[in-house]
Amino acid sequence: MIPVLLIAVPLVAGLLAFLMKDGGARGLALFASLLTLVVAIWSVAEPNGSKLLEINTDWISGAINSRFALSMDGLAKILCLLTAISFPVIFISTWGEQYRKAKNFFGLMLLSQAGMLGVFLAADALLFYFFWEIALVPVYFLASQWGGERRIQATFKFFVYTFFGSLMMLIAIIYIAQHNHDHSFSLGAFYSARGTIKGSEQTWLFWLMFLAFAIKMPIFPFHTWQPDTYEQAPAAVTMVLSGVMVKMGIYGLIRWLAPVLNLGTYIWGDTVSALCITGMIYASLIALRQDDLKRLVAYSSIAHMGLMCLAVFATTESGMQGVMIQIFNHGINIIGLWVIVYLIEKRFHTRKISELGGMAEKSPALTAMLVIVALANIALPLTNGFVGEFLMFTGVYGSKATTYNVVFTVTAALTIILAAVYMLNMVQKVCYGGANKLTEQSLVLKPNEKMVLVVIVILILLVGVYPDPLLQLTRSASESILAKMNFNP
Amino acid sequence: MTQFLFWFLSALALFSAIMVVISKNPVHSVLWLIVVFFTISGHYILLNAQFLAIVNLIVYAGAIMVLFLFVIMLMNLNAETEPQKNKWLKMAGVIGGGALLLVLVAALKHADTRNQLAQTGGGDIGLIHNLGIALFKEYVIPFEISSVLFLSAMVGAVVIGKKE
Amino acid sequence: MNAIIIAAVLGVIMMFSGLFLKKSSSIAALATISMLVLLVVTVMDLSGYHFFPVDTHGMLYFDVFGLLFDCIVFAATLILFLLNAKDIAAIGHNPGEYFALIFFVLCGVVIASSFNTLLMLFLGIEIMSIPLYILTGSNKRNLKSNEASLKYLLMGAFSTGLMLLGIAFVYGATERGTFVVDELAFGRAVISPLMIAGILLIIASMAFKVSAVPFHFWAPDVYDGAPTPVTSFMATVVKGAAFIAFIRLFGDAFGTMRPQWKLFIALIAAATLLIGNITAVFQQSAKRMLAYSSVAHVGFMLFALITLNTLAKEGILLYIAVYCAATIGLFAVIARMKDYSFEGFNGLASRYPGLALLITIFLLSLAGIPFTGGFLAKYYMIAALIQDGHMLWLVILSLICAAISIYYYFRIIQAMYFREGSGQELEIGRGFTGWLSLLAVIIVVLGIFPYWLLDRLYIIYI
Amino acid sequence: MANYIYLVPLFPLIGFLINGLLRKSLSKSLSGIIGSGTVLASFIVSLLIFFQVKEPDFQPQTVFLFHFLRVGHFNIPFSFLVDPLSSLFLLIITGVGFLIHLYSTAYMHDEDGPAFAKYFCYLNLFVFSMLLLVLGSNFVILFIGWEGVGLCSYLLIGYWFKNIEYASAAKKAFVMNRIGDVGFLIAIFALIARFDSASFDAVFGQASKASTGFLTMVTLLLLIGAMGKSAQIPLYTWLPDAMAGPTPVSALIHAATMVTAGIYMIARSHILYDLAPVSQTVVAIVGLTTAIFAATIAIKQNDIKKVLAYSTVSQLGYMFLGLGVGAYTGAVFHVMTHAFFKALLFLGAGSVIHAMGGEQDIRKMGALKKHLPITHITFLLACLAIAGIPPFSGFFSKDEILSAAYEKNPVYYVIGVAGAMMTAFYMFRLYATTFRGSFRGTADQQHHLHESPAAMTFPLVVLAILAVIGGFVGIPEVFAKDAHLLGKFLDPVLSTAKTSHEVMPASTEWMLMLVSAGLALLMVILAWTRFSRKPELNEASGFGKVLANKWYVDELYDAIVVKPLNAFADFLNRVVEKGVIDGIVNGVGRLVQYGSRQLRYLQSGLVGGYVLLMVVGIILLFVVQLFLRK
Amino acid sequence: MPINYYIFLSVALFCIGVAGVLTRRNAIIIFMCIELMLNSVNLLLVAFSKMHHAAAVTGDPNAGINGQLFVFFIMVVAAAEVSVGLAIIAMLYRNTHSVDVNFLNRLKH
Repeated sequence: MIPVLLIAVPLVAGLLAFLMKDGGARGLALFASLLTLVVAIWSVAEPNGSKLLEINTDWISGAINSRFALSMDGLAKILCLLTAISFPVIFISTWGEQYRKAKNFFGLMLLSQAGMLGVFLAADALLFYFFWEIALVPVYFLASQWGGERRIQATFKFFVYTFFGSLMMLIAIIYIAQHNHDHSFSLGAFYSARGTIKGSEQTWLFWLMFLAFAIKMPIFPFHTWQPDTYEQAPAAVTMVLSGVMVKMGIYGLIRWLAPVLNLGTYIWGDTVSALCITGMIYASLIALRQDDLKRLVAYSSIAHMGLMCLAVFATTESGMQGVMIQIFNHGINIIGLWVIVYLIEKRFHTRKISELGGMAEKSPALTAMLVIVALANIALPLTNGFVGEFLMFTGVYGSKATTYNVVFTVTAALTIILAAVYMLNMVQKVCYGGANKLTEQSLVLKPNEKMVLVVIVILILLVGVYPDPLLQLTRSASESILAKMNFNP
Repeated sequence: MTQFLFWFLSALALFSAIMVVISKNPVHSVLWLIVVFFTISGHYILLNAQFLAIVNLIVYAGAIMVLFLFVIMLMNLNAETEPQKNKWLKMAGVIGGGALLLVLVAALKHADTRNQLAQTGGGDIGLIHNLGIALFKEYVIPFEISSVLFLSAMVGAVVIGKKE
Repeated sequence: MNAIIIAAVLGVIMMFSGLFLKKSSSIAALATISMLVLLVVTVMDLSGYHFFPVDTHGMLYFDVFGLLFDCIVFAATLILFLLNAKDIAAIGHNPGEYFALIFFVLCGVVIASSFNTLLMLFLGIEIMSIPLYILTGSNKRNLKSNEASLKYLLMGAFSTGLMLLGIAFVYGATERGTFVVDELAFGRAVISPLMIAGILLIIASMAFKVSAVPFHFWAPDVYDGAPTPVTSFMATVVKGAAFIAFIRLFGDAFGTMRPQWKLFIALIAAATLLIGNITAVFQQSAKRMLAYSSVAHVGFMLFALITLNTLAKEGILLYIAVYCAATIGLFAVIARMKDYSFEGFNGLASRYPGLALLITIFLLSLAGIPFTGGFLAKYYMIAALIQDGHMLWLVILSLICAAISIYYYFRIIQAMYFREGSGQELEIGRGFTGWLSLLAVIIVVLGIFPYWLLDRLYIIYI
Repeated sequence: MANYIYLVPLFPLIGFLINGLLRKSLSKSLSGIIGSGTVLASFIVSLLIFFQVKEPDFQPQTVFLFHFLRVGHFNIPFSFLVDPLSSLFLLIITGVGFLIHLYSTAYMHDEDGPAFAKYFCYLNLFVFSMLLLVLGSNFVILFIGWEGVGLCSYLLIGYWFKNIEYASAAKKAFVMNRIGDVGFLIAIFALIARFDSASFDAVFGQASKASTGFLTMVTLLLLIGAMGKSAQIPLYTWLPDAMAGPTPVSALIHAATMVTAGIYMIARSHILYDLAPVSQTVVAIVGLTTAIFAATIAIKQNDIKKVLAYSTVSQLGYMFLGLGVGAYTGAVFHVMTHAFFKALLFLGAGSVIHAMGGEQDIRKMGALKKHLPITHITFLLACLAIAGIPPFSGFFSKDEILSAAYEKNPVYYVIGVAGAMMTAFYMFRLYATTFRGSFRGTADQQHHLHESPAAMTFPLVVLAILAVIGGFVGIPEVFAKDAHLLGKFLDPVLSTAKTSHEVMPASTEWMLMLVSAGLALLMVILAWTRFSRKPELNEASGFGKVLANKWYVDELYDAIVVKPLNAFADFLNRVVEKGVIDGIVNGVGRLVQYGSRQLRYLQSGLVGGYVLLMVVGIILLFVVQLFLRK
Repeated sequence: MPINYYIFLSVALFCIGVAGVLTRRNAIIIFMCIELMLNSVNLLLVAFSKMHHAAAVTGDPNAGINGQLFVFFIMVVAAAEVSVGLAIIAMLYRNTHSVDVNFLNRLKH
């Protein structure tokens, strides 16, 4: 019931938006996204296992045997909550933006929201794949239509790259569906597949599936689509992409790969972890040398996603819970960063760090927000980032799935330092020093912008100080997934 | 006698076929092709397929080849107007045909049919009586359906040939 | 049997329609109505109303699979007529004849989908081909059309020769000398080299008919040169029929020898996917790009032939249905465009937003994006191959090619939506858009509920 | 009372929120009152708690507030630990903190309203974080405070953000702290992995079960954290730069409280260090090296705050030495006395700078004693205290550390005394150059010289009193039995630390005291006489130049860490990312396009060519059948 | 006659036809070569038909007759094909005054 509502509200509103006038579509989009948020909050309030959180009806029978099955556990709830929070935040923060053919813009935005919610809710692999792609297509159109100079090439690369990845995943999905005991796509059947799929098969199946998630997250060295796309996409779309969409990758990993191909995950854990860590350090170092705010944030996101992926492979409770809460946190933080970058670009017409400077003098409120969000991004305690990263690192260190846990932790921890370096560098160069010609104009936050930033800051601090409700929300999901991942050689 | 005729007809068929291909003048090609059809009809007679032998002569050598000849004459094609093909492509063509022959022969060399015989002389399935009965009983459907083929060929020829 | 007879009769009617109807639009209308009649009788045939209880002496064999296929392609042709009947009639001075030829082709289509002996297969394919040679060349003043026609004719005849040699070999290799498909493999413990040689030659010739690499070279040129509605017809209905014939032949006749020929089909499929997709990338004209794309799709359809399992049988019908829908839709638009290079699409979305959306749906379907039928169609093919096992390399290759295909399909989308352009004037009426929308709806519905179509396979009316 | 412990950090938090959110509407005086008042309130509560803790029957108490990280098998609550050690630190933090807040209300008076409020907002946040640090009942809460104070340090160093140098100094401080923090974090991960808990009682209770190797690793990692926070070699270079912040900030954060967090943390986890002798030795050596190294640099500095900064580094080194040799009480004792006199010194310096209109170079000062009498007196007392002249507080605490060091290894003692001598020397060089001799500044500055207002002098006086008498809480055993009140007070926490006094003969101890005090006195006289008459005004040369340039350590770090890292990052950005990784991705695309362009030529348009290719295709099929399938 | 003789004869004729298609540029000659290929197949079919007739154990009087009927239909189709083909070639000749297939390469790449 609730899952259907969650998908239907943005879906229907999105389709309606195409038929409306531009102004009406904007209002409808905001209304629909707020309504979705209400439903999402309802779902969080509903206890796990409640009948309202499930739906399972016939879909494609016959030779395919796939069902329209949606269900919500803690993990799905937290992701739906993130998605549901993100969209109103995005709409409100970019409220003043004038889009050409705005109704199409909002329609597509809502469709992508429906797709992403579908990804997080699907309890059937084929359905999951459907939503996986359907979330991608509107984003492609959004980025290509309303993006920057090189939008067509950049977003096309993004589309083909991720599409390629998902096709590889499709192979794995079909293979697993055909080789589990009741030849079905249901999540349960997938979870039982380990009994019938041999280790040698799991080793290659793992990569087919992982490729899709690795490209989406993205994990080094599959990340090169990301900076370009973020740079070229319009602000609202970048927020969707980095705030929610990349979480699809990590979600897929947690839900559909690690517990399903537990042996493959175990065998390749070290390799993937090494990739993750390489990527974290690599992206952090590159972020150090970026002059474009968007690219800097993009690379920082790569580093953070690497850590999340690493923590999944640690196969520990704290790591898993850390990932789950960090999914939420990272989404909030990065949207906050994008909102600020968007405001800066809108006001000063540049994203070049070297052209900015001294913003703190005339725009103290924005600076304060930027500092808080940046600090959350580098996981300062009592911000939400710390909770996630601390748990994840604890998990990695305590991992029994690898013998290199200490090495992994220590090398990965280097990024804690590097993150501080590039983030504070950015803050310093953008905010501090004397004001220059550009930043002499003050950037007064409009009420809508202020509201969004305040909400983000409150979320950052709230989760940072009292994360327990979220941790308890995802606890049972984390335990059940870990129980399935567990593999004793 | 049969042996001799077989080898003679075969040799003649092959020779004429080669001549069809290498003749510069299209009219000569047509004539050589008619020779091939005659040799093949000869083979049919050896195999006691009299009906086909006759039909082959009437339809192919008679009707079809005359049509060809007609068109060639109509267009006034001769050795001079014959377009010359690039030597290399010609070579490639010959090699291609030869290679195809080679692989086909290689594939069929060890065919388990090599000890079987094609009955020459005897057997009367090739007689018009038997063929006719079969054609209008079991094969009546394809027979009727081939009328559609002719209809469309007719319509087509009209459509294409009609002056606008 | 309904369809064969009615199609032939309707062909004859259309042939003479020119005598009574002077206006080409009324001929087009008559053709459309006739097509509807043909579709209805075929659906009735499928539903158990056989009007002509003819004893075929085992020459033809009607089953649900073949009849359902007939219904699909007839429906496709009907929509093609609804969209493009005017354009067909406008090709030249003989509108009635053009429609007559199309009905004759449809007669061949039914035969090709219901043959039970190699003789009927041969006849069916020839009945499909010969009118097409003419239709391809029907734009007589256009040298491209002429050229396409001659190329098609010469190569088609050549491939007929190959097929006949193959059939002769197979005939020689059978135990008792038979052309009946069920009996070809009968009686021999060891598969004779003659049989294999025959199968290889038949593969080559059938691959030619469905335009699989390396026997596909005619297709881009012919599709490009032929009048657009004819291309549309050829690339969908005729190709589908050839495919069904291919599947019936290799499923029923040579099914027991599958290990012998599976590898060859797989190699051909791989080559088709690679060459088709890669060559399409560099095309500059949408029509020619679609020609290569239709080659590329054959690569996927061939998976059904490799595997021949339930998934494959269901899937190939779905594939043909959605492929027909999308391709007919696109060609219908191209038929109305003066400039069908990619630049011709620039800025189309701002001028015709609805049309652009429909084109996008067609392209997404061809590219295989979920929620369009194209995805499920490809899905069935891949699933069939995975179920068959041992051909994972082909699966991966095919999906890499699917990713490549995004490149050229999306060029049109990019041109329509993201590139600036005045957008050319198109003659597009309400009805045209309406029927296109119907196609889009079909594509989407089949992409979500394929069983609305495929369930027909399992409902047998006596 | 201990149950109300949450009030202690709560007050500054409220102050922070009020000042932060309402900074535009609050008047300056109101901000000042809120800022200082909240800390005063905390101090009062701390005092009450202290008196409760002082009762002999008091048991350390853990106050649970709420669940923080509750994950599977481990549970890190947000809870506070009330015991002698934390209550002592509470007093230092809130007490000294309050004085410095008070001082700031006058010192920062030139700032405009919002900036003034911002200052107090940061300062309150700092006090809050520092309180979390010392109150936390587990390593995670400690770490929260740990990074929190780092953040406040960052914000306050960069308080005058318009100067990009200051902002850089702030960033440097944060990053170097982060390096240490990573060590600390990894230690916490290791502890959690080993003990499934990060709480002090659980970890220390099970510590003896762990292997020495493990404990050595953990303690060394903790040491890295402490080195960052407490500015020890090699992570000390941020502290001198941190003097960019307002002077009261330097007093509070970079002298009295934050930088001693490392000492607190090691003292807190002394049970682990006791079980890891190797780490103890490392701690001692790090401390000793830092003490002597920083002292050498301090000798040649001319910026009044830089001298104090290096002095702080050096004194922190002593505290580490104390920790390393097992004199935990001594180290904590020195933390306390150091808080008094170093805060005093900084505030005095602030007063001087205030009077000089922002001038910090001592070469441009001189003869300030008559213009700033209170400042002068209090400064002198502080100098005496830090120099270790009996009976000022510094003498007692330093002596306790040095005698413990002697007991451990006489070499430590010798070097320690050498450092102490240098301390006396450079402090009186500073004192003499600043307050004695003749005034060397501009006439304009001379005209403006004035004693600071009461809000500034009051804290000076209070701190001066504390600096003088603070040492009496820890009178060595040789003077009087059971006079070491501090030692007794801290005994429940630091009890396993062996106290040296029981084993060392009284005569030896007397001798040690005499030697160190005597040599210090000698240096005081030397420096006093030398620099009041003829201050060092020229640029240093020769070895002095090396010292004046801080041994070129910053340059060294720049050359071996910063520059290579940037170059490497550039290489990755320009070559690897654009060329290799993205190059491959784009290359695949280009390869397809190239393939497309080439494959097109197969489509020659010639029927003959097509048929030939078909024939070749058939031949290939047969070839596969004939040759490859067998 | 051994059936192999017929097989090889037919294959040889067929390949000569193929070679003709490959080497000639005159559309009419190419078409004739294709007819040659068809005739070789016809010969083979008749030979096989007689082979099966001879091999029929039961003495079925009509054994192998289907081969010959097939040949009949091939002739039918060939005739239709030729009529259409020649019409197309004639049309082309009308438009271009050439029957050179290489002249026709507007459609390529």
